Amino acid sequence: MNRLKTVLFIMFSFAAGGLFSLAMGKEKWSGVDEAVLEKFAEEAGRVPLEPVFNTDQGDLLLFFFFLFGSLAGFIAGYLFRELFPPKKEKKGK
Amino acid sequence: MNRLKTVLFIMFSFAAGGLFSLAMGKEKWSGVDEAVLEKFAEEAGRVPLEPVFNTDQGDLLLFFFFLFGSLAGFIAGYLFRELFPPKKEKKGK
Amino acid sequence: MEAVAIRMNISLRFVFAFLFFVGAFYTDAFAMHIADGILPAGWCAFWWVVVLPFIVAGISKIKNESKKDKTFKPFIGLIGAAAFIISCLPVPVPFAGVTSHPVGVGIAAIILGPLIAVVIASVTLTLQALFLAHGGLGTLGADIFSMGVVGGFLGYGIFVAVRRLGFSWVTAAFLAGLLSDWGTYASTSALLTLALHEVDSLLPMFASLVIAFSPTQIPLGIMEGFISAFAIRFIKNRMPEFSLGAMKGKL
Amino acid sequence: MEAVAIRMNISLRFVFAFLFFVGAFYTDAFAMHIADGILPAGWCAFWWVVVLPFIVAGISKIKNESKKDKTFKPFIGLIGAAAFIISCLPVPVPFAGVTSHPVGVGIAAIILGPLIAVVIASVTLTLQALFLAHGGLGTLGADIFSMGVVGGFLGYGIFVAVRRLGFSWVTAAFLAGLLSDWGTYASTSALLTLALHEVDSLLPMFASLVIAFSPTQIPLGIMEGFISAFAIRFIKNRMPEFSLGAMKGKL
Repeated sequence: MNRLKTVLFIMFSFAAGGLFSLAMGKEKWSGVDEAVLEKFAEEAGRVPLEPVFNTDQGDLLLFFFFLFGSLAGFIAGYLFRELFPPKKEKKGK
Repeated sequence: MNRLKTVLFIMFSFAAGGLFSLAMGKEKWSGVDEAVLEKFAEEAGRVPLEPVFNTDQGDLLLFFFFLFGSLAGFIAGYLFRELFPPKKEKKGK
Repeated sequence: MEAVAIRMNISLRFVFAFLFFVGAFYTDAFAMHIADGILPAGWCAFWWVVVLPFIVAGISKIKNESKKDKTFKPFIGLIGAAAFIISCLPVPVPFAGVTSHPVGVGIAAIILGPLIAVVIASVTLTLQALFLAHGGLGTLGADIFSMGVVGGFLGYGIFVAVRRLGFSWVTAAFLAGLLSDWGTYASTSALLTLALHEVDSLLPMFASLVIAFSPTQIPLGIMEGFISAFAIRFIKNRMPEFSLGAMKGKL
Repeated sequence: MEAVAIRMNISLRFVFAFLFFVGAFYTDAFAMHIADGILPAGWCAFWWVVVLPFIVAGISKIKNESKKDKTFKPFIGLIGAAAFIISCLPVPVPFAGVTSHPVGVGIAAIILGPLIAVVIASVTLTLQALFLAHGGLGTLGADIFSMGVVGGFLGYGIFVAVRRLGFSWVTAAFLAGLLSDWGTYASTSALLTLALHEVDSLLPMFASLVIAFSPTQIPLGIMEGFISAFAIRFIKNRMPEFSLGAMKGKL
């Protein structure tokens, strides 16, 4: 019962977040950097430039996020196995 | 010289791809699934529904792609180290 | 000699460039993720029914094989994770101006056999439908059929056949990777055509679909061929005793 | 007892909910990635000059330490990859309706020391600026200052201080993770205020920035505290002899 309440609360809080950002006229779950710093910078008369390589086009950003995520994960997993090998006593039994 | 040509050719081919998709009135580097299947399905009178959990909102999709990429990469790296441990002969030298 | 090679190289490039331009102009490219709502409910159910026995057989195969061989489970994890990563990547394709996905299922079928490749494809496609906004739950059966069953069995079959014909491991792996990719996308085209064609335009629609995905899938299929060849060569070098999937016994 | 705990739990939730709503209403949230064009060129150069000695010292420290300890290099790789993953994740924050990034630098500073944390932050932020459309190259100095120098030294200092006061490893790690996150975002706010304030509104602008990022960074900072505590407890359990960074010697 209590677990159900927690799950409902979490679902509600995310839904509220999404609806709230929509109500404020922002894109749902927009990143804090872009949408926000741009607004703020414009108030101060500064215009953010495009990145050197603008990867924020279509699914290109998904490609780079996924590629870098999987590479970093691979490195982390490989070195984790090297530094923390599974205890052999447990496996032997 | 030949390497420079290759690099230039690759850069040109990607730039051409991006400009070409823009010229065709599509979003640059859009994913083949969404933009296209939707058009095609509409011709046949079928309307694609939203995903069950619509994660394609703001940076939410980046979050899931990065999370799943790094998890899968971690698993792959961990098991890779287990199945293919570095050769000790080479390391000894 | 070298000048000729370079010239051939350049003309090959222009052939590819031309193909991409024509393909991208003709219509947009297609992928193996069919979203919910695109297939009629009857077809969704049909492909679920077709696909279910393969999944059940694959799961029971995993249970049996993992008792025999201790390296089997970690290999399923490694190849499953790798296939997931490969099939999630929205690779930007030069000239086409769109991103498309490799399938990664050919290599899984070579190393673990086609039934287990179906299970890996099912898990991958389910995660993509639930969390990555690619594909749908009703159309999951159709997507599993294209990527898992067609891609998996085609990759496995091509590998075995090319090996039996006496070609090298690397050649067999390259062709298996290449044709499992193309087979998957051809299957998706066929599924769509069957479900959505008007009565008199079955073949033209299939042809237009095949032409539509060639700008992205010709280069991506070749890429998958190389990935697959590289992986098999790596396994043969580092683990000469390896004997699972299509690499079992004398093959 | 349990009823009281649940009631406290519920009221805590409403306090948080209220904070998020107020914060999100006041203005949008901010992050540590300042894009090119936002800071004037003079400030960009200034932060590059400030940050450069830290990077140089960090690199030479990596060279020296890796000669002494064989596990040092793999630890840099592991912690570097982990910090990269943590700081790239655009975590959706409930109630705020936006995504924001943890920093991951506190844990790097505890395990490897603050100078090496600066190097890790530099590599991470450079990759993000080049390929992930987060931050810029001119503003990289400012971003490295906030995340690497402030986040790293704050995390390290807090950990050492809390340990010296006699608290547990886990408590020290939690506070270091929490405050390195908050410190990073406070530093970004200060940088922006210094560069962009109108003459008479230095403190109000800083305060409005701090309020603006509290809806995302209060929960994310707490999350980073838990991640950091969990990691340190794991290392102490699995590798009791571990002695690098802030975990060296008697601490």
